[in-house]
Amino acid sequence: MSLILLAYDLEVAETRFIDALQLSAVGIAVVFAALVAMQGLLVLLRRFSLTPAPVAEKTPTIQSPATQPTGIPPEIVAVISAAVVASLGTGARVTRIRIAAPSAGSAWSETGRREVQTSHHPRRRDS
Amino acid sequence: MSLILLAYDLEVAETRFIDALQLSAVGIAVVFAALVAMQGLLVLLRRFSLTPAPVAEKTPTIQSPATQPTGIPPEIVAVISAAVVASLGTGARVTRIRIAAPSAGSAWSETGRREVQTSHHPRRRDS
Amino acid sequence: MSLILLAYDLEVAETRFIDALQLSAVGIAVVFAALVAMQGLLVLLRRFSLTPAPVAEKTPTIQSPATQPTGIPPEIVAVISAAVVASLGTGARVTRIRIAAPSAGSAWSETGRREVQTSHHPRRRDS
Amino acid sequence: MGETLFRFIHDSGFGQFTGGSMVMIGIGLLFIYLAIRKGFEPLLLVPIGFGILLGNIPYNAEKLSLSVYDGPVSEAKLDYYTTEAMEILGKEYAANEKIERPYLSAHLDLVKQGKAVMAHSEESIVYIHRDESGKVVPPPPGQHKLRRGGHMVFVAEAREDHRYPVVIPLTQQDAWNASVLWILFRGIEWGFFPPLIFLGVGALTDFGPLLAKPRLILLGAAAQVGIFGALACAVLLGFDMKEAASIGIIGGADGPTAIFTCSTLAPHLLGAVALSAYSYMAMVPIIQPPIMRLLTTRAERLIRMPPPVETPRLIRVLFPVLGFLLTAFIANAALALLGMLFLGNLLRESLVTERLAKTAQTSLIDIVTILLGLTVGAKTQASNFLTWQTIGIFVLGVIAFSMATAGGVLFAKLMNLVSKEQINPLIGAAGVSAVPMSARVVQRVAHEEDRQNFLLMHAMGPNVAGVIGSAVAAGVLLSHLQ
Amino acid sequence: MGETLFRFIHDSGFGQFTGGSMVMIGIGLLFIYLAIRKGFEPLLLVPIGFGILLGNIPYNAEKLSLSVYDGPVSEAKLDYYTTEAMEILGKEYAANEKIERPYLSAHLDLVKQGKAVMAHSEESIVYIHRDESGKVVPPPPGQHKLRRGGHMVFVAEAREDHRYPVVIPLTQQDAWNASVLWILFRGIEWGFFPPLIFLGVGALTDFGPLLAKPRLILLGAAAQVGIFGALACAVLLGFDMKEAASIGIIGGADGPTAIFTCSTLAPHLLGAVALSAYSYMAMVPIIQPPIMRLLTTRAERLIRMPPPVETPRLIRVLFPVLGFLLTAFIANAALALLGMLFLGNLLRESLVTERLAKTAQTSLIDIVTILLGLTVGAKTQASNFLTWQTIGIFVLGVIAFSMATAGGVLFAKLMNLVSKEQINPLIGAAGVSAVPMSARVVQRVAHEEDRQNFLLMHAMGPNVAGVIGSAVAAGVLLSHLQ
Amino acid sequence: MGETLFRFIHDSGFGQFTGGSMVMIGIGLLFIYLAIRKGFEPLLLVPIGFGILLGNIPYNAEKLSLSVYDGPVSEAKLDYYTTEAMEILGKEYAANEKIERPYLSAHLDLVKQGKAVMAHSEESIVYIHRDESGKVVPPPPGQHKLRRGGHMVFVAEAREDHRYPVVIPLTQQDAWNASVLWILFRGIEWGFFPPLIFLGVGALTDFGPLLAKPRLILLGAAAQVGIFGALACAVLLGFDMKEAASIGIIGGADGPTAIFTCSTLAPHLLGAVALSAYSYMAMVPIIQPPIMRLLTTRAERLIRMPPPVETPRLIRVLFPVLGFLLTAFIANAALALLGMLFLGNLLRESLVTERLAKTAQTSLIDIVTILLGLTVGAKTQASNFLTWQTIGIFVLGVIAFSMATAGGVLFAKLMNLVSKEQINPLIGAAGVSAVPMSARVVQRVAHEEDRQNFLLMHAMGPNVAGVIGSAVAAGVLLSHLQ
Ligand code: NA
Ligand code: NA
Ligand code: NA
Repeated sequence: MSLILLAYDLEVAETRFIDALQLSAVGIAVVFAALVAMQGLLVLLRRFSLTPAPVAEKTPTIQSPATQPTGIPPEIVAVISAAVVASLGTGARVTRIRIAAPSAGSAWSETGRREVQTSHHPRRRDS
Repeated sequence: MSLILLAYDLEVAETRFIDALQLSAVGIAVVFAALVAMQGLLVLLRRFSLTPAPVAEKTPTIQSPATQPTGIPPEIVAVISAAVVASLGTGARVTRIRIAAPSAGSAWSETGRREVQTSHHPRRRDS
Repeated sequence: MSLILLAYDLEVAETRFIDALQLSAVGIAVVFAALVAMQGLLVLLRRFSLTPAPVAEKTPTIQSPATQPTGIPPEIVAVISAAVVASLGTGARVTRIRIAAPSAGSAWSETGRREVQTSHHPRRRDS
Repeated sequence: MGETLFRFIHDSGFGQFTGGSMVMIGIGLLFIYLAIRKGFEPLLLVPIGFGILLGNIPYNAEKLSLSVYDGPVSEAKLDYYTTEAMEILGKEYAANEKIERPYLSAHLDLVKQGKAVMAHSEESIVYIHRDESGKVVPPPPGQHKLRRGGHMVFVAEAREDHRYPVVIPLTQQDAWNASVLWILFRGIEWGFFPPLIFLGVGALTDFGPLLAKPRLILLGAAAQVGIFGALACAVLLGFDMKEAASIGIIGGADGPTAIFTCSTLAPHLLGAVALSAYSYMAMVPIIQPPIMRLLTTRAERLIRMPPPVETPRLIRVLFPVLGFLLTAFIANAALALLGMLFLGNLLRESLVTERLAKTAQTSLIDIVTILLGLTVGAKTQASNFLTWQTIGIFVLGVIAFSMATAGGVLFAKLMNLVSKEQINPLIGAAGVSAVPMSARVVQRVAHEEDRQNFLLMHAMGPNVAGVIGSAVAAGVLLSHLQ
Repeated sequence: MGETLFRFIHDSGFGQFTGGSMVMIGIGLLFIYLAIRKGFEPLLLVPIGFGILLGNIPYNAEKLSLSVYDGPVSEAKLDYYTTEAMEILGKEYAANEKIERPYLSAHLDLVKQGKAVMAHSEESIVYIHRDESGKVVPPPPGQHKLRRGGHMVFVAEAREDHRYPVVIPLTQQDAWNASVLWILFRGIEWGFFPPLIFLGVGALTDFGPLLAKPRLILLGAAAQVGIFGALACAVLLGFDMKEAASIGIIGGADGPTAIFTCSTLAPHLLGAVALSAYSYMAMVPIIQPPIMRLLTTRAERLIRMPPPVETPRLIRVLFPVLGFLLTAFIANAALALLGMLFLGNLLRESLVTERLAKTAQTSLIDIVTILLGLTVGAKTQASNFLTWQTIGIFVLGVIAFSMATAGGVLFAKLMNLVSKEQINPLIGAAGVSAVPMSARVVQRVAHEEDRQNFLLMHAMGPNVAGVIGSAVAAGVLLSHLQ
Repeated sequence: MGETLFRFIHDSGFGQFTGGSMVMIGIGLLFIYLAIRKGFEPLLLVPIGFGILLGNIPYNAEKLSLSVYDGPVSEAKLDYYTTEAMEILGKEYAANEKIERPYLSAHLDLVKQGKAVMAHSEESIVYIHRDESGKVVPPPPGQHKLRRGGHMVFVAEAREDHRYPVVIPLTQQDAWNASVLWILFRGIEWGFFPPLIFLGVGALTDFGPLLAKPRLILLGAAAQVGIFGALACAVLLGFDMKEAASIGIIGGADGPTAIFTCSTLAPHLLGAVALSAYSYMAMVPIIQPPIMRLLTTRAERLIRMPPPVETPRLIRVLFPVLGFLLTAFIANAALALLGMLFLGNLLRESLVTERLAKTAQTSLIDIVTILLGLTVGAKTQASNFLTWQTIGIFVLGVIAFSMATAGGVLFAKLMNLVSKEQINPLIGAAGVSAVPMSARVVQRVAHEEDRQNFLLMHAMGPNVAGVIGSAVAAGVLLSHLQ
């Protein structure tokens, strides 16, 4: 790589490096400013919206599938539920649909747990 | 608004207004001409196609879901029907799929009736 | 059509025709060269991949629907299966999903057989 | 480093901030609020509202190309420029006088000599003085005017109302200078987004109710009086003919038609016209009922209508083909709109092209809707939105909707006078289009008085006829004024 | 008002009506009928048929820009013009002589002086005399010449009706003048629609049958003799080499390949070539069986073929990659087609990019199909479609299909002579591509004689090989003639 | 016929073959292998790898326009050219000196007189001597100079093999000459593909974890030190500022941001930067864990974190709106990226525009991903990829990722020093973005030491904050250097 370097006047390189450091300092400062401001914004928003989240959102059920922006159209969700109920006779699988909305606190570790389960099979099906 | 008007020579404005009225008259005439012609076309078409609509279309059933251009792929329709039959044990819900083709005469007031039912809940789910 | 021909100098036409024959000869030669080379490539590939295809591919089952690039999302496949099982109580229809992957040898004639069945109804549903 | 930081802050939104952008951002937030919380046409007003935010983030236009106005300069566009007035090389040009070729050549020479700057939009030509060394020098007093709002500069004289010209900075002159928003806005400026949306609309529309009751088509024609009435009012308020036509088309109550017409005839009003059209379409349940009740008796509102006869499949397939030929022959300037609308419907009704119809109804219309909404919103900027004109447009918009509603209802009453078969005059109000909102309004008003009267499907006929009617009206305007 | 109305009617489709547009509209209706009622390739013939309607609605080209031919004028395009013959500034140019730069400069000068008008398509240059006052005056007699076939024109004056060759009005000269259809047609003129369709085709195609029986690939090569045979016939009929190649490619029985090739080599024939290709692809069940029965014995038609061995996943993934390299090295002029076809197949077979393959198979291919069909259809206009050339193209098209079928069948018989393992020669007919129609024809013909003989999947191998074969042939033609 | 065949073979990939294209094809195959077999970001590396194949099929550039570099010549683009050095008409220009207008005019005159040829890409201007008869003649020796790195060239003669710098044949000079790949590459050169992908990313991203733990946003800021550290290192290695910024942005670990920035600041490095970024994003599980373990104690890695509180819907809807205003005011040069990201998220979270969000998440992002990957891949060619620069870029890329990881982890430890509420410093590593790969790495490393510690969702907060952080950093770079 030094060959490339030699092609340049060292003085030019020095000036350019100082410029780069300045730009870096400004850049880091601005990125932090933006994200600190965003943090502040969110803290403020949380403070002003003390109302607890509606219950319906904490435990989304099959009756209100449209509130889950999962990309699955509501008809399909209804069909899944109906089919599952019909074939298994239990509501056990219905829980799995609830998991898709990772907002409930307990869902966090559950999601992590699921990740662990899948991560033991790193090989893909093309193997 | 009169301030805007003042910026214009009144004589220019008058000529322009007469132009506007002429254009409006022509425009309304043309729109009526086009839609009256379309009405005539449809009356003619109806007269020449005295054949009644095929029965299959009057009472679309689950057996011919492909004739309903509802955007729901036929497999899904079949699955919906199967699931509904399996879970409820009755054909009651199957009627609901037929409603999606608003061509039968009785469907017209039925559609209106449904509209009324939903219109009592003007608030959206984001409330 | 001879009228068109007359509009041209016959000498020009002759030269052009010889050019066309040359181009045709080169073209056919190149097309054959390309496809013969492709055939050779495939023969070589087959020789070097003596490993038989994995069993999972020969008899794709509902448990691994993702291996079928049929464009049907796996959830739907699962739902179809569940609904079918629930409504009919037998696994007979499940075979139909397997057919969608036309790689097994027996599937070839089966596909042909299906084609025959459908070809007896050349009229479309708009009739 | 201090200088770098200072320069960065100066160029940032905070350094370039103006009151105008603050107000515009407020308007954007308002539209997003109305769309999400009040359910006002959210599929369009969310992208449009967000587009207003996007188009009004302040930035240093001398340095960056970000807005929907930042496109490349092209000699070819000069022909379309109009000027308020100018003096160049000793020759005077009057307001809105078409610049003639001899002048253009002279002008281009100046540009090539580096003595003049071309602006980058349909709206302006700008003239700059440079001294012998090529530096830009202040022009003789009174000859130049700088515009508020940060990114638009620099004219031998701007138009009186300070709206256009938008000027490319010197450093970017003659260069490829297109922002992402400018690129995406091509879909509107070149006019193909509205027809593509109409393709999806056609594939989504069931013309069945219209085919079942051909007589009701006329209500879709009658409601277009709103377009022409508002046009005449706009001329009275001082708008020129092209502007007035663009404002009148709001009365068509059809977004793509309004955008298609306005972007051709008066692109500088596009933001205000589009916002006005979509706002009033969402407010149809507020605007229409009082007018409907005022113009009808209770007896009329109680009229029930019999269910229609079946429409055979053949007519459903023939209608988009023959209907297209008929309307396109009459109003050929609306060819793109009418063609796409009826093609979409043919794809739907032919039953042999279902996969094409499905894609037109979903991915295609959705993609175009997002991009159209976003760029229309971004076209509104303080300099061209916070004006008396915008207020006038919103006033005229509500006039247009009201006249359209009245026109439909009154024509329905007229039809009852001359015909035995009575129709409920309320369904005339559905002729404004605003599909399916105004048909629902009809249903609701009738239902309030008679719980067993269901007019929704009867109203759908005039409703979809109104879409065709306003496209035809747009064709008349485009043909006459282009 | 009378004048306004009169002007409107004069400009409308009724005022601008000609016999040619009536015939073209009839042709459009015929294609829509065949597509919907007879099921002839409806996914393409419905948009194409509707496009023919769209492109033939009469309008006043002096005033509006509506057709696929109404684009901006660009000096850059002059280089591509060919002329029948002309005299300008005292210099004579012979038929089809490339216009040289010195002439172009002179011509441009005339344009800049407002004395000449450039037309707006690949098809025409138009020269107009103007007197001192700027009015258009009739040129001296005999100074203009029109070429047969309507597609290449050099005239000293515009046609009386100002329609074809469509002349850009002076006021729009040098200006941005693009219609919506012109914009959408860029996808064909710039050549990216056919490759995007091939991306979807690749994602939809299962090359399994081809991989299982590599030997049958050769049938996909043999059937391409139809392309070159028709090319030679076309030259005999007086078409020039580029035109002949564009006609020959109809024998490839593959729509996107034909459009890609023709839009590069002979864009003026695009409508006729595309219509001919898609029509005959739909008519394969009528064209092929007699030829297949004529060239085979009953014994040959009864040959059964054993089911093939499995194809491992590895080969399915390697094939699109190595197959692309091989064919692209040989026929690099078809790079875009081959690249997209094999990329689409790799997305499908790799199993790790399923969501991309699914989108390519659905939304993407559907959107492009609608736009391609519509604009190809709109490219057909009376002046360039109702010609002897079009008749010749349709005659040559059926010759091409017949020769392709015969080539495939005879080559299969040849393979049986030199090889022990017998193949049913009927499957040679599937080599023409027309996927999957011709494979089905093979199945049906074989099944008529032996109810237990199922050849469909065996025929799919040559069938998809034929797609690759005709893309390679297109590469040869493009490389040689461009 | 022998001659025709010989010419065809000469023009084919075999006749035009060079060692460089062979190596590039090998690299393309390697990326396809890694993507399919090893699962390295297959959705992007399959199209990119295939694009490398597509861009390196050898062809005769004198005759055909196939590569992503084969576009039309436009005078407007000359302004952007830089040159190594040149002498023209007796005037000397130094390396990287901006070509001034007077020279340009002179140059254009030469072009118009047919004495000079402009090349067709950002990479080269080519000057050719012609003798009186118009034949190209060898220039006097020593008059041409090539710049290091292959990407900016000014030569007095074309290269011997006529390949790079690719020279437009005289016959195509001044003409429309766009290849399909050139057309599709407009999405990157004009900068709208990355924002469209961000629209889909926004619609796919659940900002919930970030909203639940606002404090962790800072980790997404800290990890951006990788960008600026690598920038400084790049300058030390001799890259100029724009190049260094484009290389630094690799440390943002976000593909669309890297492509958006690099295509504006240093388009000649685009292939190497994009490949480096996606490769290292896929290799995050290899790069990050050693650094994470080195910088943390076992006690720190065992820290568990409590589940967060609920986020009300209101905040989910307000966040994309207010977050956009905030970041766009600060970093307005990244307006297009930030706007599309937050609009996509608003479409998702508003719940009233679900169909738009769904299309943005599926068809739209898929279509753009295929085209972006393919054309970025095709941009890599031997002449600009097989260079010392590329090696430097890959070395700097791994430095950037390492510094970003270290920055995040160390900042998390710093936060533990100043705050009571302890966080597991491993989640700092997720701040690099590479969504969701690096969050998964955090989960895995923590889980190895404590089977009951599930950090995935906690790591998602910094992870998505890192996307915003690198877009802001891109805004700073674009604003400063453009
Ligand atoms: Na309307
Ligand atoms: Na073929
Ligand atoms: Na990042």
